Amino acid sequence: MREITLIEATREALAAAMARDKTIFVVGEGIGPRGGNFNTTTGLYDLYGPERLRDMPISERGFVGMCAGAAMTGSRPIVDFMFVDFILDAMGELINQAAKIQYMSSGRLKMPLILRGCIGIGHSAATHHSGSYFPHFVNIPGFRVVVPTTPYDAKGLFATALVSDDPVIFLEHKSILFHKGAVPEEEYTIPFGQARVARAGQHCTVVAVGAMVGKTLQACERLALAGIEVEVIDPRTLNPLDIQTVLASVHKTGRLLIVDETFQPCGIGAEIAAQVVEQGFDDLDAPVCRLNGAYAPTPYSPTLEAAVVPNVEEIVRAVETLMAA
Amino acid sequence: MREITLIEATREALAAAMARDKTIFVVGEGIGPRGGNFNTTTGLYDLYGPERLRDMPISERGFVGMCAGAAMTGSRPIVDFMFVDFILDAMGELINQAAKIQYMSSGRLKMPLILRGCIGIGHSAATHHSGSYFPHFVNIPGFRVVVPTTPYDAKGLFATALVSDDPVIFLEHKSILFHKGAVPEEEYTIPFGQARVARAGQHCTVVAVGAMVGKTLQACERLALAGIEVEVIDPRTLNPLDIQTVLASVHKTGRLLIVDETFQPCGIGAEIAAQVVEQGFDDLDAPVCRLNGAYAPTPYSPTLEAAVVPNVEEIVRAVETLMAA
Amino acid sequence: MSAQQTTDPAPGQIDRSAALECYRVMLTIRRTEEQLARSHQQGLIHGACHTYVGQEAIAAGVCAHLRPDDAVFSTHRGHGHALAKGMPPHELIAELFGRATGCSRGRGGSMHLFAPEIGMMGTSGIVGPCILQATGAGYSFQLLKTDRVGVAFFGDGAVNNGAFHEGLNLASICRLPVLFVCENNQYATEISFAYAAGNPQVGMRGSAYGMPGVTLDGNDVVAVYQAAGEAVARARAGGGPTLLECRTYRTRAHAEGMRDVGYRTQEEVERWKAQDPIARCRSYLLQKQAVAVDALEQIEADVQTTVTEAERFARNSPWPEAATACQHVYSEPAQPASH
Amino acid sequence: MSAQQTTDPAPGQIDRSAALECYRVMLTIRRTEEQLARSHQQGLIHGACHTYVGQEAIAAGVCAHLRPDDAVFSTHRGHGHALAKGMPPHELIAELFGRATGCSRGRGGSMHLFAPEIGMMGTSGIVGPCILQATGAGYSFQLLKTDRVGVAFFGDGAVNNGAFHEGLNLASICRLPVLFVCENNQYATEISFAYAAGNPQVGMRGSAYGMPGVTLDGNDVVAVYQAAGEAVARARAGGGPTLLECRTYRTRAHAEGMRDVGYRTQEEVERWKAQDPIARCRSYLLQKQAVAVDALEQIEADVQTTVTEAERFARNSPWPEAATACQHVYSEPAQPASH
Ligand SMILES: Cc1ncc(C[n+]2csc(CCOP(=O)(O)OP(=O)(O)O)c2C)c(N)n1
Ligand SMILES: Cc1ncc(C[n+]2csc(CCOP(=O)(O)OP(=O)(O)O)c2C)c(N)n1
Ligand SMILES: [Mg+2]
Ligand SMILES: [Mg+2]
Repeated sequence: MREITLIEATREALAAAMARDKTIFVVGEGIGPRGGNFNTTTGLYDLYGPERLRDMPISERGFVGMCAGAAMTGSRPIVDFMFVDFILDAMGELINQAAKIQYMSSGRLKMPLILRGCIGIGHSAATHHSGSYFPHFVNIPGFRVVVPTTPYDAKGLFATALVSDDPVIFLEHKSILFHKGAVPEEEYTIPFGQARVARAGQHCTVVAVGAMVGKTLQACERLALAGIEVEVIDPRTLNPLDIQTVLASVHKTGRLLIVDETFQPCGIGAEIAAQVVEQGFDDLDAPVCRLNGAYAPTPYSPTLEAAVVPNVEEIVRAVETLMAA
Repeated sequence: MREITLIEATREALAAAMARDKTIFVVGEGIGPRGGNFNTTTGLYDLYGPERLRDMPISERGFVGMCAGAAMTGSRPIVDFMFVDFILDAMGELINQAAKIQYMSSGRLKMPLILRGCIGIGHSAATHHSGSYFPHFVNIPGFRVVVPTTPYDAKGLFATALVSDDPVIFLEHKSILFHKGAVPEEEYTIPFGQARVARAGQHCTVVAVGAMVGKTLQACERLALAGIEVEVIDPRTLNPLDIQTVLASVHKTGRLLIVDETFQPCGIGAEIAAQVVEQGFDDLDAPVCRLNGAYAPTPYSPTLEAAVVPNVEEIVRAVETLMAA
Repeated sequence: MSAQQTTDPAPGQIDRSAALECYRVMLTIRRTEEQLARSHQQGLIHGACHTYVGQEAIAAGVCAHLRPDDAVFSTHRGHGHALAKGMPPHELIAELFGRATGCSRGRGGSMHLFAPEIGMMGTSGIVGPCILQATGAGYSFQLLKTDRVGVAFFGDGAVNNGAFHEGLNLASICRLPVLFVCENNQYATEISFAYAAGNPQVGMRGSAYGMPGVTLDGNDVVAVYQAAGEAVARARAGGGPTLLECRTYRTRAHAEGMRDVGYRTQEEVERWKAQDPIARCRSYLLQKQAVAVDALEQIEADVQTTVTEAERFARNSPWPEAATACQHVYSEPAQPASH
Repeated sequence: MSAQQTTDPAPGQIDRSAALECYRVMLTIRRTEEQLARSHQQGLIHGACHTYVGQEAIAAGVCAHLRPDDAVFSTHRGHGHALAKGMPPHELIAELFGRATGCSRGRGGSMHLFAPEIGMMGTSGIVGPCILQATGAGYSFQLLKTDRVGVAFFGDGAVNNGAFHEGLNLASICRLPVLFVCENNQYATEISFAYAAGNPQVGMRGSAYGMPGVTLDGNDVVAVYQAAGEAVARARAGGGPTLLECRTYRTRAHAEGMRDVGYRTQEEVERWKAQDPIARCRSYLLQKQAVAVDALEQIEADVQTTVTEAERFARNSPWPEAATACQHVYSEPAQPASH
């Protein structure tokens, strides 16, 4: 099968949906003629023009609130934040409005709104362009939260987002945007709430999020040499969270590590740990462990930046420690 | 000792600090002549006038950002949100600015900023006036997060906030604002990061947050009749989180339940569960359990509102279930 | 009871039937609010209750030009907008009583009124969002090639908020069919707009966004009707958004049961009570439209009956089932993983 | 190198020594930026690099009136402000090189410049906050009864943001000593301000907040110097804030290494290059201030030496220790629980 990048895969899903559904439009800064800072909309402006690819002033709160209103009244807006860090100015519109309106209207209004942006640490992007923030959205009822890690998943999950009537936070890690993978040309969807077993193994389960999936798979190669076979689970969506797949794996392995670049306290690792302890306590042969990025703003200098992100070496060590526990 | 309400206790700490430290000022909507929607500043305007008790337009982002700038330049601002729900419009100023500036300046700038507001479900306040949001602040490095539950603690913890050089999120649950308790007239501080054992017991540990402390203590009365002696821990501050006190208790009881009114996923209960599993796994005789408010926006009608908050009955049942596990 | 016009809603002078309909709408709002105030004292309203008393001309005059498929977004003080958009009083009262028959099924109360069937797209307990959401409705309506319009009602307090700035600018640069109706009642709770705004002239702010801005007497339903008619017609015709500043006054406390002293004088309140929009409309009908007194008295009696029955309906309505408290958080439940 | 004046910074015409100092500052900015552009091509700059080329007159003309205890807050395009406020070029270059000797100890890079010792209170990678923080500095300075001022430098892109609206209004109603300096270079990345703003006149927006607003030629350091001098004097004297719109142009790409075609014409770029603020200042000095050519050449040589040495310093500076990556998240570590 042909191979394309993750960002091309997402764009393919977008292009197909826009061709079919005239109610879809995209807003953002530079998503018109420029085609998106991360090439999220390349070529689409020429096809669909300014009404459906609308460049925006630097008014994140404004255009998120606007798109919430549009989603309630018959269209399917996509907000392309470029860097997801810029979403913070719109938290009121998201948490108090977009997430609540279906509920408050008893389901009489829908909220088919996609919020997309690039996440993650890397390339000395520094502290205002390295955030992820998904725990905040997972905490709040009303959102779907998607973190694809392969081109195949990105296309299928974005296609699902494009027909969902719920607000979907779609987060692509900057460091994997240009990773290539096999992707069918035809359209397909991947349901939310189904984790992917990225690697099978029987000694230990690692749930990895976003860019940590790739690093964990690298760590697994080294661990395999030492005879440790790790099962790697990529949750793909954090809400809904497919805890059954994790529990099934822990039932087999008895050991669980969660690897997540983002901050530890009240993070997704805490939630996974808590659920596994609640529902799979008897399967656990050792404490559930978490490996997170450092609890500090993301610094710029390469030496400092490297120090705040979990690396392959640390993942190897965390698994070894867990196996010894 | 004389008894005063929780809100009076906090105000006493504020009044004492303002008398001593001329760099303290308060902003908010109605905190001037009106004395605050929740009487947080009653009487202070007459003493200190409009420069130090400055009524604000409905510009939450604006005045939070303004206060961040003021905190960097020699004053000690307090933002009084009335309902903490209104903080969401200021998340960018808080997460990307106030929380990061000490770090980014390598400690050359300080950020002595207090963000205070009332939290919690009750009195049919409905979904825009019932939020808590503390997991979001606990997740982000740079904040201190305080949730007092007694007048004594409120005064001492607020006094600590008033001399802290870090941004402090100070959250008072609406349903306990007018609860009375013994409070010394003199000034005192309670350090951040020290939990309070609200009740001693040997069969089971319950960590309760905010208004859930009182409900849990009521549940304990009933459980005691059945011979179940619960140890209740009030963390008082969620960052820093005093996990040692929890671990020590679990070491004794072997069982842990976390009761929290706010949403479960990626909440404080998840974090406490994960830490206890990581550090106290061998002490656990049963799965760590969580009892949270329903994962839904807060509805208005009394019948619905009651359905989304943990009540005494549910706490009793959760402990019984945990004891049977 | 509905504000929708059967006659041509084109801009221009109000005609007799439109004026009579405005009178009926205003009176319905007033009587409903008075009922709610009594109900609040009786403890039948569990949460907040922000009445619209004194501001009725604005909702009535604007909504007179709207169709059910036009979208209204409003604020904490939204009872009047809901009623003017066509909500029957019993659905509003039942909502404040927290009953299953309320417009929001008891989920919302005073600050969260939803009736999308009639284009009442929601009110918000947070100041600001309605401005942006109305802009978004305008975006949909433009994209979908309809002549529908979005309308935001908001107070002077919202004018100092970033949502006002960003929303008006977005509507302007996209030339969206939106009305921004600022009800400048001169106070945000107890903070006067003159204190809170560096420049308390709202109408002239339109020019900062390149859109027409109009300041008018918000207690004169004839003036509101005319200005809104022009703005709606312009919006429907693709002429873009308009900012309307309606100067008005709330004569009751910010919310029922709240202290109402210290921040304004009794004299000021009385001065504005003398400008009561309903009394002024009544005089106008009698004097300028030659309506007979008994026609008005008939309306007054009808409205009173409606409101009295609405209160009884609400009081006798069932509570929402606790079991429904978690429904509709998502449009569809998550698909279970297939294992 | 510093922009601080020893002569009286009172409003009025620029004098010769002030103009010479402005020239030195502008040239320092230009040469430093040119060096950074080369360094970026060489791979010595790891993250973004937004140059200030073409806009130098604004930082120089404004900061000429500032003391080290005045507080400047700026944006992603902040190199010029840092240098004009008195940061030695080697601290800036080292910061972009990610070295421990950088002004932010390598934590920030191009968009996060901190040097509170000289009143450079920080630049931000997020558009908007600097406006609010400068307002807050003004609040402190008023509360502490000083005559210090806060200054925000920001682009046209920030004008459409809620921070602009809320910040200017707050500064106005509190009458704070603040300068809001909008550098209208007509584009936000590739989006033109004419497209993004319903009304692209920034200076006239001052009136929406009840504050003086001035539009001026941002490539004319003499004009900037004079307008800023008046605004600073007014702020120090308790006269409140001022909005300055400085019309200018960035002649390089939005950021180094970025594509720079498709959204503006080469012709437009050339037209603005002909208005180069440094060349204009040089002519002014020669013609209106009768400065001798060799005096200017001496400055030019000095500046070049400084920048060359600064680059060498930066290149030879140590990297920050990984072990320091988590320091200073809090002012004090949490007190351990006593058990
Ligand atoms: C963002 C936000 N901040 C604060 C509040 C609290 N609040 C509720 S109503 C109100 C005053 C609103 O004034 P205005 O917009 O003029 O409307 P009015 O009540 O006068 O109709 C305030 C401050 C809120 N609801 N939302
Ligand atoms: C809130 C926010 N949204 C988006 C961005 C991405 N961004 C960085 S610079 C820029 C353009 C800024 O334009 P302007 O304010 O005019 O400054 P200039 O680059 O022209 O100096 C944008 C959109 C950002 N940094 N912050
Ligand atoms: Mg008002
Ligand atoms: Mg610009």
